[in-house]
Amino acid sequence: MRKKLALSLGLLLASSSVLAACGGGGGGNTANEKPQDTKTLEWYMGEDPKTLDYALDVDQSMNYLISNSMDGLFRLDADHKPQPAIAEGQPQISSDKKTYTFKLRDAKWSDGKPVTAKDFEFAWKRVVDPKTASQYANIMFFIENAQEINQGKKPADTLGVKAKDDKTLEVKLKNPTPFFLDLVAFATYLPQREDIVKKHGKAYGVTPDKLVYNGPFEISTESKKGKFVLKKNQNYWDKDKVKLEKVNLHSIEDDATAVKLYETGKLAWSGPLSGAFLTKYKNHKDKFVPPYASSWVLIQNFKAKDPNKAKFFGNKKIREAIDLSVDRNTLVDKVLRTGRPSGSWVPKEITVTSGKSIREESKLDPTKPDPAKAKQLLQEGLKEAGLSSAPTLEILVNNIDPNPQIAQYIKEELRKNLGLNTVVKSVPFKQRLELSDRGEFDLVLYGWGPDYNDPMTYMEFWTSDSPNNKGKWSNAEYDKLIEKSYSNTNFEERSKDLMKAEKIWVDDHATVPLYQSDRLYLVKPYVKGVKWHFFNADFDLKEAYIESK
Amino acid sequence: MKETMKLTPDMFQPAEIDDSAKNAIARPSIGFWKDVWRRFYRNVGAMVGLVLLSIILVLTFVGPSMGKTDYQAQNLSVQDQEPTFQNMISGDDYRFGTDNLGRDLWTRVWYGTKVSLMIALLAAILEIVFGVTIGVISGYFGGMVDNILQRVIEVLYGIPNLIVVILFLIIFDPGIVPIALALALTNWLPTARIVRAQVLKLKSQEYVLAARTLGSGHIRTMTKHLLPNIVSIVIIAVMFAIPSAIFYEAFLSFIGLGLRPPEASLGVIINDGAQNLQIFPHELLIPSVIIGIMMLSFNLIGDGLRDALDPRMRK
Amino acid sequence: MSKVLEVKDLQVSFKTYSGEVHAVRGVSFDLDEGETIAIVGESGCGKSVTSQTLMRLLPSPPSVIKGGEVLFDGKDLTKVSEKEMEKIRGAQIAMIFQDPMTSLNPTLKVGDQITEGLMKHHKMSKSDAKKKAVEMLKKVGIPSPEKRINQYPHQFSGGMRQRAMIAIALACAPKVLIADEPTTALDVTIQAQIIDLMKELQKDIKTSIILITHDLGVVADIAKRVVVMYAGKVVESGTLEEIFYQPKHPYTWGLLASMPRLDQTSDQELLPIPGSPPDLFKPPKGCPFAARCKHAMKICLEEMPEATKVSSTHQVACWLEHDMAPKVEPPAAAVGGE
Amino acid sequence: MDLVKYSVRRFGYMIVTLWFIITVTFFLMHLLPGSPLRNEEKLPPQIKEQILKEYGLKDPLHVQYFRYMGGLLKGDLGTSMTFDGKKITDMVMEGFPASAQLGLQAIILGCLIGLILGVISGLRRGSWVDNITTVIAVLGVSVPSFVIAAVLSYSLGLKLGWFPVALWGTFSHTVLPTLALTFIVIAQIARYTRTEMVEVLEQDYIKTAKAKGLARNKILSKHALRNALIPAVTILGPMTVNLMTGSMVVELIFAIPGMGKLFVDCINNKDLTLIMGTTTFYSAFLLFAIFIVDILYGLIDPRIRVAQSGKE
Repeated sequence: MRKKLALSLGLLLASSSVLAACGGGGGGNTANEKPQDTKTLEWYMGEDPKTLDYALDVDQSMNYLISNSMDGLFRLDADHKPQPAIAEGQPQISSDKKTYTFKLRDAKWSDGKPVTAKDFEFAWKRVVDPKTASQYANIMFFIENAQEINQGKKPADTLGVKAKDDKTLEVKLKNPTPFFLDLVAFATYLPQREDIVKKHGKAYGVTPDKLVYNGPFEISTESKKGKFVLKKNQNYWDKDKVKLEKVNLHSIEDDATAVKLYETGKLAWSGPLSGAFLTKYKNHKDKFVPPYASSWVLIQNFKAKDPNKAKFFGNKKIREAIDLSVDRNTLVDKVLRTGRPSGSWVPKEITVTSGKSIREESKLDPTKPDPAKAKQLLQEGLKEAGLSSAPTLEILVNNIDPNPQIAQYIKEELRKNLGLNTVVKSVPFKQRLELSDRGEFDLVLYGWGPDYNDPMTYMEFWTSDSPNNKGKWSNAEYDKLIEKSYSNTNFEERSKDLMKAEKIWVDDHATVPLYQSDRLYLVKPYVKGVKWHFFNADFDLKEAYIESK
Repeated sequence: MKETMKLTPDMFQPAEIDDSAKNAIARPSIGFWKDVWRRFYRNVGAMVGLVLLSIILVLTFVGPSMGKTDYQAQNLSVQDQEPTFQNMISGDDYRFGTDNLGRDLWTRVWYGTKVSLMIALLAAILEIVFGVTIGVISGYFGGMVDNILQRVIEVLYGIPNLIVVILFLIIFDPGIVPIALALALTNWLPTARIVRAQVLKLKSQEYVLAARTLGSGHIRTMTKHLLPNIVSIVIIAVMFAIPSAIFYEAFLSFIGLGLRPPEASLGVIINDGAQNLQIFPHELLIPSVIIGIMMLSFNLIGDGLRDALDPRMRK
Repeated sequence: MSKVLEVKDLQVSFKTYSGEVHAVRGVSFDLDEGETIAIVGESGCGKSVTSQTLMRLLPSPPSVIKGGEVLFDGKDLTKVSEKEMEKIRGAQIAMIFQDPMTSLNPTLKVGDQITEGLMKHHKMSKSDAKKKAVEMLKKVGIPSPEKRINQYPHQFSGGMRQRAMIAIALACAPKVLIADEPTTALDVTIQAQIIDLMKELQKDIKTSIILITHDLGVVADIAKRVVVMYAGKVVESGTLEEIFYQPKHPYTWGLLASMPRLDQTSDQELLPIPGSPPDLFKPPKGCPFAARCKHAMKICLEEMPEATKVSSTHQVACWLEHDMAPKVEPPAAAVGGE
Repeated sequence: MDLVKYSVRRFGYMIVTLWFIITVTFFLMHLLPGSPLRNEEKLPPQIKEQILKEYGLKDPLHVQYFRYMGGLLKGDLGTSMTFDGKKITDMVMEGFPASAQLGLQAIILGCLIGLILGVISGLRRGSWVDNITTVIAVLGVSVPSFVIAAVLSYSLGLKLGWFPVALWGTFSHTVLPTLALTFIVIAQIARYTRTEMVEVLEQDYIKTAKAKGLARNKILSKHALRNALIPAVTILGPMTVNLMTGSMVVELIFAIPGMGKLFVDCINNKDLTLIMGTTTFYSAFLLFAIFIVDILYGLIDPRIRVAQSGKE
C-alpha cells in the first residue's frame, strides 16, 4: 500500500530529475538568510494532490497536507512511536488483543463542532464501503469484517467499529495486530464529518473549502494550483504547541528547480536530491538525511510466458548466479550515489517486538559479487534446466530516474559477468504496473516502502496469493509462516517466524535484493522542530518553528 | 571606334559563319539541376552547411570506432569525467569525457547522431510520401475529393500532436521505426497542405491543361507534369522536416518516451546530460553543440536549396 | 521643340553569381516634348532595363549603372539622390508595366492606389484625391468609377486593370510616360483600345511617351520615332517612316520581315530571324548581330560599327554603311510589297 | 456582405470539424490498451466495478458517446478519473490562465522581435542583420526548449539573480519562462517574414508603387508589409494555441501552475475522461483560432473572401 506512496514519490522524483539542469550555484549568497517573516514557512511539495478526500486515496502531496491539518486517534512522535492525539491516553486492549477501546479528548473541528467517536465510525465505514470505491480500503482490513464488506459480502454496518458514545470508540480487530496504533495515525483512519460529506457529495474534498479540519493547521482557501497554503487552526485542541502561522507548499516537479529555489532562499526545504546533485551536496552543511525505509529488488518471473524463461528462472543455481553477478556497492556508490546495498527485503528501520531493528536480530548481509562462481553456477544451472543457452531477458522499469540507470547498470553487469543478453524496457509508471500485473516481463525493478512499523508490511508481499507477488515465486513453508503470524498472539514468536520467512526468501534467491534507498534533503538550519518519519507522512510540522536569534 | 584599326577592303568580304552556329543558342544551355547546383555551389552559407554536415556524417561512421569503448560499455570508475582539449585531439583518453555511467561520450554522441539522423530521415521520407500523395491527389482532383481530404486533414489537425504521438508510442514500443512513424503521423499534415496549394496553382497553368487536352491520363499528368514541378518545395520540406524530427525526438526523450536505454540518440544523450548541466556541463553541452551544428547545417542547406531552386532567381 | 529627356551612352550591368551581365552597353536617344518614341527589340535586348534605369527602378545590387547620363529637367538622373528621385517618379516621369494582373497591389482598393501618388506629389487631401481618382478612372474609360474606386484589382478584368494602371500613371500629369510593353499581356481587341486611349490622353495631358515594345504593329500606331535595340545597343534609330520604309540595319529588316502587315501579299511568308541573341556575359567584340546576319563580313566579327548618320533623324550602326562595303538591298519582305 | 457570409460559413465548418474531432478521439481512446484505473492490481473486483460504473464505463460505447456529447453541449467536460471527483472544466481552467498569460506574452514579444528581424533581413539580404537573424532563427528551432529553459533559469535566475528562478506570482516570475518560450516564436516569425518579404519585394506592384514616387518607408508599410504578413498570420493561429495551452517543459522547469502537463499526464495515467477533455478543449481552441485567422485573412487579403464564398 505504501508502495504507492514510495513510487509516486519516485514518479515525481523522476519527472523532476529528468531535467535536473541547473542546480544551486556555488554557495547561494542569499541561502541562509533568515526569512523576515518567522511565522511563515516556505515548503516543498511534489505534484499537486490528486484529491483531498483521504478516504479515497492517499498520495504523497495529499499526505503532506492532510497529516498536518488533521489529527487521528494517535499521532507519531519524533521517534516514530504513536502517541495519543484525539484519543485521550492509551486505549483499553482486551486480553485477546482484538478489541481496542479509545476514549476521546475534547477536540474541535475547524468549524467549531466537537470531534466525536461518531466521526471515526462514519469515516471508517465510508472507507470500506464498496460504493466509496476507496483505493486504499485494504489498509482497513485489519478490522473485523472490513475485507468482507469491501468485497460486498457483508453490509457496511457490520464493521468492527462502534461509537459507544460521543467520546468512546470501540474497535474489533480480525486478528491481534501489534502495530494497530501505527495504523490509526495514518490518513485513511482519520475521522470524517458525516454532515460535511453529505453536504458536498461528489465535490467533497475536491477543494480545500469542501472539507473541515481537526489538526494543527487547516488548508487555506487561498490554496490554488501550484501553491497550497496551510494556516494555523485556531480551533485545534493543542494549538499552543503550533508555532507557525502559515506554511506555503509549492508544487515543484523538477528537482533541479527545487534546488535552485532552495539556493535562492525561496524554499526552506528541498525534497530528495537525485543524480549528480547527490554528489554535489554530499558534504553541504544543510544536508539532511532523514530516517527512510524503502527496499528495492529485481523480481524474476517464475511464470514467464516463454517456457524457456520460466525454466531459466525456475533453476535455483541460475538465480544464485544472477544474485552473485551484481555488484551492489558500485550500484549504490556510483549509479545511485546514495542508499545502502541490501541482502534482505525488510529495511533496517523496521523494528521487531524486542524494540530493536530487524537487521540487528537477523543479519542478512548483501551478497558479495563473485563473477567466477556465478559463471560456473550459470553453466550448471543451464544444464540442469535443460537449456542450451540463456534466453535474452527483458528488464522492465518505469522511466523515472534513477530506474533506467539502474536497469542499464544491471544489464551491463549481467553482460560482463554472465554473458547474458538483456533488453531494457523503460515505460511510463502506469504501464509498468500493468505489464507487471499481467506477468509480461522477465525481470522487473520494484521498490516497497512501509505502511507501518512491522515486518509484516513487507513479508506479506511474497505469499503465493499476494497480488504484489509479480514473479509468482511460491514457497509453502513461507506461506505457512505468514499465515500463522497473522493470528499469532505471541508477538515474540511472531517476530521470529517473520524473520525465518525472510531467510527462506533470501536462501531461495526468490528475487534479487539490490539496495535500500536513502534520501538526501536540504533543510535550512533555521527550521526547527520538524518531525521526519519513515512511514506515514514524511514530515510533521505541528511543532515546527523558525528560529529567530 | 578605335582609330588604331586600319580598315582594309578584305575585311568587307563576307564572313563565313557556320549555319548551325546561327541556330545555336549563344549561351550554353545549362540543365536545370546543373544550374541549381551551380547556384547552390556559389552560396557560401549553403556550402558551409554542406561541409559541416558532411563532417558530421563521416564522424557518425568513423567516430564510434575511434572511441575507447562501445556506446554502452560502462566504466564506473571514471564517471562524469570532463574532457580536455588534449584528449580530444590525441584520443589518449575519452575524447568527450564520460557520462554518469562512465560511458564514452565520444562513441555515444556519434552513435547517437547516427541514430537521430536515421529516425529523422525515415520520418522525413514517410512524411513526404504521405504528404505529397495526399496533397497531389487532393489538389489535382479538387471538388469532392479535395473537400473530403481537406476536412479529414482539418480533423487530424485538431487532435493535439502530443496526444497522438504518446498514444502511438505506448501502443508500439519506442524504437527507431515507431518513433519515426509517430513523427511522420503528425507531421505530414502541413506538407500535404503546402503540396496541395502548389498543385492547385500549377493545375490551372497552360501546360497542364495542354497535357490533359492531349489525352494524358490522370496518373501520367500527376507524375509527369505535376510532380517535377513540386520537387523543389518537397526538397525544401525534407530539409526542414529532418531537423524538426531530430528535435521532436529529443523532446520525446525528455518525457521518457524516447529510445530505450542504453540505446542512444542525440535526444537521449541531451536529456541525460540536462540533469547535470550545472555540475557536469560537458554532458549537455557537447551533444547540444552537435545538434545545433547539425540543425544549422540543415537549415543553411535548406535555405540554399530554396534559393537555388527558385526559378525566379534564374536569370 | 525642346528636349524633355536625353539619354547619353547609358551603360548598365548586372552582377550575378555567374558573372557580370552587360545588359545595356552605351544607349543614347532623346525625347521631345509631347512626342512619342518607341524602343523596339527582342526580349532581352535591354529595352526594359533601359526604361527602368531612367526611373532608377532597378535594385542595386545587382544592377549597376556603369556609365552615361540621363538628362531630365537639367539634372542627370543617374546621379540625383534617392529623395529627389522620389519627387520625380510618378510626378514627372511615370510608368506602366506589362502585366496588369501583377502590377496592382491585390490587397489595396484601386482608388487608394490612384490617390497615393496624388496625395504625395500634389499634396491633395484624401477627399480631393478621391475626386481626382474618379475623374481619372472616367478619363481612362472605366464605367461607374465612383463604385469602382472602392473595388479591389481582382474585381477588374485585364483590360480594365491596364486602364487603371494608366490612370495611376497619368494622375499627376507627368512630363514623360514610360509604357513598358503595355499591351503585350492583353487580348488583341483590347490592345487597340489601350493604344487609342494612350493617344487620346497624350493630347489631353501633353505628355511625352516612351513606348517599349517588341511589337512593331503597336509602334506604327502611335510612335513618331523608333529606336531599335539589339543586345544592349541601339542599332538603328529614325522616324517611323525611315524605319519602316528605309530600314538600313539587317536586324531591322529581320524585325520588319517577321511582322505581319496589311500591305503584305498572301504568298509572302513571315520570315523569322534565325538564331538567338548573344550571351551578354561575354558580349562579342564585333557587331552583336553578326552571328545571325546574312550579310556578315569579316569586319563585323572584329569591330563594332559606329553610328552613321543617314539623315538628320536617321542613324544606323552597321558596317554595310561603310564605303568599302558591298551594296545590299533590303529584302522585299522588310520594306513592303512594291 | 461578403465577409459576414464568409464568416458564417467558416463557423459552420468549424463546428462540424470539432464534432468530428471529438468523435474520432472518443472512439480512438477506447482502443487504448490497459485499464483506466489506478492501482488496479490491488483493487477487489467489486471496487473496480464500482469505479467503472461511476464513470459510466460499463455502458455500451454508444450510450457513453451520447452522454458525453450531451454533457459537452452543457459545457461539461466530465470528471477526471485520476483526480477523484475533479471537474475537467475546473482542471483546465485552473491551469489555463498561467499558460495563457505566458503564451500570449511569448507570442507578442516573439512577433515583435521576429517581425522586425524578418523585415530587416528580408530588406537587406546578406547583411549582418540578415546573418544574425538566420543564426537566431536556426538556434531558435535547434536548441531544445528544455535546454533553453534550464540555461535561462540557471544563468539569469540563479547566477545573476535578475529574475526569480521559478514559481508563479508577480510579473517578474513570468519573465524567464516567457523568454524561454519566445525563442521559437521569434525564429519562426522571422523566418516566414523574411521569406515573404523577399518574395513580395520582387512583385510588380512594388515596382508600381516605387514608380509612383512613394518613399521607401511608405512602400514597405503600405504595400510590402501587409502582403508579407499573410503567411505569418497563418502560422500564428496554431502557434498561439500551442503556446497558450502550455509547454510542459517550460512549466515543469519554472514550476508554473499551467496546463501543459495535462496533455502528457492524461495519457500516462490513461485518464480517459481527461484525455477527452484536454483534446476537446485544445481542438475547440485551435479551431477557433483558425477561424479567427481565416477572418483576419479575409480582411487582409480581399481575394480570399470572394474566392471562398464561391463568387469567382
